[in-house]
Amino acid sequence: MKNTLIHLTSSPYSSLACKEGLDLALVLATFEQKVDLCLSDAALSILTISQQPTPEQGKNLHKLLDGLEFYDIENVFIESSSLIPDSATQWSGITSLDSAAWSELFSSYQQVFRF
Amino acid sequence: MQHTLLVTGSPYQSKACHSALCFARAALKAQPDSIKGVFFYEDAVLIGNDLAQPPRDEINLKQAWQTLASEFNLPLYLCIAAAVRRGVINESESKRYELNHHSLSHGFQLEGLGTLVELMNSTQKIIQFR
Amino acid sequence: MVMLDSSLLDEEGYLLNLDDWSPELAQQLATQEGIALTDQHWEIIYLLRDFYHEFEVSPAMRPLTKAVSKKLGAEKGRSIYLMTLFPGSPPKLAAKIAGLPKPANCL
Amino acid sequence: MTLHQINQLSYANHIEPLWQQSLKQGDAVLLIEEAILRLTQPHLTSMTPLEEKHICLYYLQRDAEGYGVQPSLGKALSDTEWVELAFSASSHISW
Repeated sequence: MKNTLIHLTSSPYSSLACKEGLDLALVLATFEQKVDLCLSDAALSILTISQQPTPEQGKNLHKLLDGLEFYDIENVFIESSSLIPDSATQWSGITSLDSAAWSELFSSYQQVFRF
Repeated sequence: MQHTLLVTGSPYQSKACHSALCFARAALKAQPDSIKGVFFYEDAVLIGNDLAQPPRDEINLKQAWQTLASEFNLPLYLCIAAAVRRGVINESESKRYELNHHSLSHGFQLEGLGTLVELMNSTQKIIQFR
Repeated sequence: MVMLDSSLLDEEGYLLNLDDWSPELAQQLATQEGIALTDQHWEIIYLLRDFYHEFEVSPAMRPLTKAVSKKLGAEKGRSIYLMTLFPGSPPKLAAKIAGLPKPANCL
Repeated sequence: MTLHQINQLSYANHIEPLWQQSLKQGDAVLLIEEAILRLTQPHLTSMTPLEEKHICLYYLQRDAEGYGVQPSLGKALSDTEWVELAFSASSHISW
């Protein structure tokens, strides 16, 4: 068993990358592998609560966040400096890390895959 | 100790499939069983599209992978979900979707991401090309 | 008993268009699978539909059992219980009857 | 030792500083594909942590030749040496 970090950086509505990264995370978890998520760059937008994508834009990946607990995916990390000031509009299950802990994160897993 | 290769970059918009090919070739020449399998995910699954034809004066990347795979008995897996949505379809999926065609090239097989998890747990590590 | 309109289904018996689902259709789908739906079946079917609408994904076995445990109690959240209701692969069979996409990478 | 495989001349937004900050003492960096062009550009000035952290810098000989770059920095690897380095690393990350 290896522990895996899935790093989402792509916008959920500009390509399939974010979706296919989450699919990999769900499968790893289904197979009882230890997997954590972290978000940066355009992928941070999946945290926004009030999104309503059209079918043309893509699937609403925000909805999956509340389902992660059923997959035993417990950690969704972000860097604290990327937190938006108005936290009421953002999904509350995230763990924010200071910049030292954030860059440390990437060397504390046996494998890191970015999407 | 065996390794797994994970290729995620598009054969057209990145060099992931090319670099992974050179890596696999060198690895297998040095030690014929050093790579247990190659798993293609995201746009990299397009490598298995039998209908894609490169110009005659350019590398035929798909064929190069097929040659390497048959020489060393190397399994080439395409993520089934990623492949089917991109039109890389084998006979049984073609039937499932009631299509008249299939497009998966020989030497490649469609498998779920669970196969990647199995490779991950039975090899020393995954080397990714993106 | 109304005959099941097979043009609504794919080769494996999953709904082509998720909006076509109705409780009556579920009844027909279940009959085709040799299952007589009881209240125990219905609570799983509706839980599964809620799960899908909430998270936009059809769950595999593990998340399904966790979700059932949480909503209906630990006793029903055991895979053996789900297996008796939906023999073979509960996530696949229940998703079929609930009119949801086939769960990907099912164990 | 983690082998950091770098395949772009520059990464988007936060990725560029991130991969450099995540380097640990004794890690190795390998430049492949267009990242070989980093050796021709002042990008190297932003890669100073390499020396402080005793990080070996490698590049693929094949890609250097392809791009016609003659690096004055880093160690060239044949494909065979690349495989040896990648297999011997305790982990591998493709940025």
